[in-house]
Amino acid sequence: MKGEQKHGGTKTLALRAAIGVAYIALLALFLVTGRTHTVLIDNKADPAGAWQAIRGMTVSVNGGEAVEYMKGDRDKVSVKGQKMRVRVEFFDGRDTEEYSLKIPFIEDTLLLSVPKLAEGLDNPMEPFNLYADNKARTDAEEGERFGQEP
Amino acid sequence: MKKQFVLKSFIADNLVAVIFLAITIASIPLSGLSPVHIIDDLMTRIGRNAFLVFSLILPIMAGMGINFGMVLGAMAGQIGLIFAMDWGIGGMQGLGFAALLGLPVSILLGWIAGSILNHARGREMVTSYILGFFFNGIYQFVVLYLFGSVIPLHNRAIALSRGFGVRNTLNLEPVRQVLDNAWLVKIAGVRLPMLSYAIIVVLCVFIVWFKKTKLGQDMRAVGQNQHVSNAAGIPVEKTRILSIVISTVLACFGQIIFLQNMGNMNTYNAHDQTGFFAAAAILVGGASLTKASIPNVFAGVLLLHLMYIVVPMAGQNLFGSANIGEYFRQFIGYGVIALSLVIHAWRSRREAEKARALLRSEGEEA
Amino acid sequence: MNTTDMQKRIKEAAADFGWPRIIIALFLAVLFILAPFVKVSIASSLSDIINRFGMNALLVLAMVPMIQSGCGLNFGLSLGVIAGLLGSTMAVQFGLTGWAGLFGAIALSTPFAVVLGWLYAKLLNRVKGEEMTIAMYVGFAAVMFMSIMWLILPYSSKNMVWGYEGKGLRTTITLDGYWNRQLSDFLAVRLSDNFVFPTGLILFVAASCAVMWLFLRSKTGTAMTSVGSNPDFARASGIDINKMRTTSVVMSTVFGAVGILLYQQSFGFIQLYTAPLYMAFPAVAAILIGGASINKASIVQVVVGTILFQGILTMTPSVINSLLQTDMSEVIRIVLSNGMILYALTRKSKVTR
Amino acid sequence: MSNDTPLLRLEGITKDFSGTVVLENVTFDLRAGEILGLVGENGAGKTTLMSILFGMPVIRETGGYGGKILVDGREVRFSGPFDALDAGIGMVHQEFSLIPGFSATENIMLNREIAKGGIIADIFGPRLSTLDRATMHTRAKTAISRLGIEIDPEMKIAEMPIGHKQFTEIAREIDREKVRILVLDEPTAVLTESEAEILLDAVKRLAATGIGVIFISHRLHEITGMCDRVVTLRDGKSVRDVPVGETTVEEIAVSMVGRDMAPPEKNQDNRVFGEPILSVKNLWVDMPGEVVRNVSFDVRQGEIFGIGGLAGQGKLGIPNGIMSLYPAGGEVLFKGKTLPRGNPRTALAEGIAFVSEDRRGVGLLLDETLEWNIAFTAMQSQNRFLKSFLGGLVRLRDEKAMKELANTYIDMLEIKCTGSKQAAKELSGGNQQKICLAKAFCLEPELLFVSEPTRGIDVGAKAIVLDVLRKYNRELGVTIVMVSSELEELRSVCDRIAIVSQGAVADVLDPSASQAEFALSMAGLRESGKNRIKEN
Repeated sequence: MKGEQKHGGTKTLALRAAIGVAYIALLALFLVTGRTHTVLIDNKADPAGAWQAIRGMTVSVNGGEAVEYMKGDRDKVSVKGQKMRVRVEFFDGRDTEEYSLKIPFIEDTLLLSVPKLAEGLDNPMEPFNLYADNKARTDAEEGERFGQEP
Repeated sequence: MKKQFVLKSFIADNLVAVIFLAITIASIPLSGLSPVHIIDDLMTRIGRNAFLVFSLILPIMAGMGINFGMVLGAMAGQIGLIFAMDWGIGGMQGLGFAALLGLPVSILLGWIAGSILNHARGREMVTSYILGFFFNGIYQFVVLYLFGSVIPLHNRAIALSRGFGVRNTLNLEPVRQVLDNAWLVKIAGVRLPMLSYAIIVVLCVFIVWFKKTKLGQDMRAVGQNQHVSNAAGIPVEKTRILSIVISTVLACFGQIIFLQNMGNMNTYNAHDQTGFFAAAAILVGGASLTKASIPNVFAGVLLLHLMYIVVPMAGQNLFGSANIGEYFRQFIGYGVIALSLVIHAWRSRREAEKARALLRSEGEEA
Repeated sequence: MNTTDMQKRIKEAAADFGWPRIIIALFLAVLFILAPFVKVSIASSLSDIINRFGMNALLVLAMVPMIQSGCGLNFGLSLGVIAGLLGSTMAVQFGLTGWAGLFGAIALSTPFAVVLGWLYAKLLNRVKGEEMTIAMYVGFAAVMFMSIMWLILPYSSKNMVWGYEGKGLRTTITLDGYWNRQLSDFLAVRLSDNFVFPTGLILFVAASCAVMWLFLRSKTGTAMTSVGSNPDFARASGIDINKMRTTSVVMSTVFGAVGILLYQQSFGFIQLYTAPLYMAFPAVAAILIGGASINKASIVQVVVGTILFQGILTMTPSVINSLLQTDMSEVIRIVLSNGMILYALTRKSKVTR
Repeated sequence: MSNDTPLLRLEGITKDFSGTVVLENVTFDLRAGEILGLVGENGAGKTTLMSILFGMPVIRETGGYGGKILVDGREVRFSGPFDALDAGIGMVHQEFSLIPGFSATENIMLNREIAKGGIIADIFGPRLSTLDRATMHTRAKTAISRLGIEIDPEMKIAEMPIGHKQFTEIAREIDREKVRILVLDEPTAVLTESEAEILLDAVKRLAATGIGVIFISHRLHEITGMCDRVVTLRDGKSVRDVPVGETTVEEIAVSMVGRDMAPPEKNQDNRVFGEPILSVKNLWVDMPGEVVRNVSFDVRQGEIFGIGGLAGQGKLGIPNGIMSLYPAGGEVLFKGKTLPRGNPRTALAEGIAFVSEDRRGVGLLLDETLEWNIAFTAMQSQNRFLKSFLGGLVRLRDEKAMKELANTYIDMLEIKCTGSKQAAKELSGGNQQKICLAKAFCLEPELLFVSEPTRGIDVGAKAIVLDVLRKYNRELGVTIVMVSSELEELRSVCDRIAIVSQGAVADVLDPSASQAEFALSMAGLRESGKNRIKEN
């Protein structure tokens, strides 16, 4: 896009530099604000008995629609940005709780155990490695023919 | 002298559009689709596709014919989207990120394509077509082998199970229909993606403004006569390269808008049909290899999409097999391009002969 | 002869032979050297290359007439292929088998090829300049049109038509029982356990090359070559330029038709619908690898080009895959063939003005 | 320019192209406001002189030039056309350098468009500044009005009459701020009489405003009518520089041509010629740059008939038209029968051969061997040098016969080459010309057209080629029609010479006629009896 300019005046160089900086800044801004994570809202009891599942509750993330979770339920929510506000309304009469959590930028998918959150145990939300357990599914999908006659 | 409207010459001039219109109108009743459905489908398709077709205007203006090499821009856009999906960037930011990343790649590819085309003067179009294939090979090499091995790939969801190379189909869930739903207006059952239209209007303003600039003027001059422009001091080579660069960049943005509407990306084939489709559209719209305007693009996209919606269904109802309609659609697409190229070449030869005859008759009575 | 003269001679030969061809030949040689290390049997590779050479040689030979007459690279070869498909499907429809099948197919497709070639030539003569792009799109449009025809034309023979509907042809039609490998197995010589030399096929190819070589030396052939290198010269010597271009296009289409028949009989299937869409590009790439330019091509270049191109196509999947454990052959094929065409298109036309 | 230093001074300009001297010690001045007429035969060096003045790259590439160019008394050395433009020298060529699809304004301001700056232009460079069409329109209007004519600045060039195109181009040159010297290269060649008059008045008005004008033309009456001084170039030397008042049209014509050498000795064997073998009536030929309007002449059997005349007057069109290489009309009788036209093949079959003036473009297959080049036409039109098999179904080239043929002609015409297999492009100009001659000879024609046989070959080869032609005519009695711009050669070889001017035969002269007679008929002024060309 750079046509040759007769006058290499400082004004042009300054504007060019500004454009360059703006380009990088915009990229970073999009990266940070647009980063979406998949969070698994989990209501299972700990097999080792450290915490029990909650009999019934509704959970709304970042002011989103309140979804009902019964014992043992798990659902997926995608969250844009690194901060997350979770509002939990318990059916068993406890008053509604409001938590705010930070999502580490690097992680794609995380598991939020609401029972651990409710009981205030430490690190209720941990990275969840989607691909460790079900490798089979990804292989099947990859089997399709790829590449083609030009 | 007022240009009086001679029906015969009007038909002769846009023979292609007239034939095309006849076939399409004939198959509307046959297709059995309700008008609302047709118009709705048409509106979304225009919002999705018009941007891509615009990228052909500048190379035509600069005298390089149809730039089948716009496929390179589409590939740049796809690489931008791959990175966006790798970091899972959703919403408008995702589109912005992909576009910004695709920009430098498409500028580089456009520059390379432009300089190669300058070496193949007189046969730019077939060279740009082969360029598309050549870079398709390189694109496959980069995306199938370098991603994940040399270029760090963070998100395992889009990588192949062997660890490197990107999956066949890429789910664009985070950016799906973002532009369309941002400002959707519904009139009588017809969804109008206003934001996409707004972007297209901005592009039209850019093209109108660009034609008024010195570079735009130089491009028009080079397009008509390289020798005279060169004698006047216009940097012909650079101007032609810039027209290809801008066309490739627009193709990159156009492909991102297209894929955002589709919702998923066929990583290795999505870019194949862009060149063919855009060429067919702009030619059906009445553009020629030396003259293309904004109305040509709109008319072309409208007509071609109307055909793409209606004809397969008509084929289905008429011949009882869907793929007749499908083949017929491809046949019309290729046929339109072939016909317009032939008419253009035939007409430019006839004009050359007419000019010489004029000279002779002038020589006669002098 | 002192050394400088020798160097000049070598440099001249290299320039004439063309650097890209040397690189490709070296690449092929390296593949052959590597083969044993990666447990790829040289014999089967050679047999594969010879077979593929026989299959594609005629399609590449079809390029020569049009290049010589200055019509450029024949991206519309698919028209010839369509004529061949029409001939072969009709031969199967009439139930011709064995030699009668093969030569019946050739006889049936030649008239189609001549008519299609003639129409194609009429179009090209009216449109000097940008011939290649127009040829390409006319070819594509014709292939699509035929795809509709395959569904409509009244074919009835049972092993060709879709089972449940009874109308419209299958995408691939087997030639078993008709003239499958009719030429390839004719007088085939088994040199080693997995190296069978398809003598019949190679003889047919040699015969066609001879026919083309003779034609190029004939009166019309000479006239056609002159039209390619300097049309004004030809016109001044009383040659009808358009007639020569038409002959070259018709010949190219006929050779294309017979070429696809050869391809089918050794491949074993007739491929219909969109199969011929991209048939022209490998043939164009092969003759360019052979060293041809946009307006000069010879029989030797056809043979050398086809062997080099098919050699690379056969060796890369086996050798490279086992070397790098990935199937890079698709990428190499695309980059190589299109790279060659680009190289030829961007070189100044060799004919001095 | 009050004092006496001239606006422009060319001092001792010399130039040679790899050995052949093209310009030798050319010296003349140009004062501000003066119109200087520059005349000379084609090939006298006018175009080379103007390329030197205009700093064209071809001059630097072929070894630069000797002598000095002074503008306002200071020496200048231009490295390219843009330096010349900056020094105020504008040039208008004969063929238009205009963009057809652009309006007059856009053409006049081509690449000097006035543009408004802007934030975007600051960032991405001046080429993205938007054009200020209003000011451009007014600028164009003033430039056009300086010529004193009415052209709508917004009219597209393609829709303009030819005259207006010429004015637009001149307007472009004078619109440059610093223009002080304007060179017009045959501006009236394509104009009608009335348009030419308007142009000349406009140029006079321009000169009056102080611009120095160099006016190149073949129409001597224009030169005398409008210029202040006339400089004649002949064989690269400025032989005459005289105010118009002190000379006449005839004197100018003689100075252009006159190498006052003695007329050739009357060839003794007073040759006797048979019936007219070829008679041409009202021939017109549409060949670019060589328009033939109405030519009639007869050629007698066994004669060497010359056709001369200045370039662009149509002499080259005659053979090309008769051989129907270009669309032509009118009547051509060969041996009494009308010659059908449409395809060169018919003329070749009748026994007429043609050696084209465009040796490299039409005459030769540069990449093929000498054997091919010589035997080709005979093979194609007379089916010779072919071995036929299967009863003529297959006819293959008889390489051996072609080799013998090539060798016989190589010896006969002493063609310097490494053998009959050498490619034509590797031969020198003279030898290439001999190959073309051989190609025509082996057709054994009854009538041979030869166009510009000695153009672009060294002097030694010229004599040999002319000798071969003369011998061919004397020994085999073949009638030859020789078209050439070299008057001396025509006079030394031909029995009669027709002079063609403005597409018609001005006169048929005997070789011994005086220089002045030749010069005047060339300039199309001579009151010759038979077909007086009306002043169209």
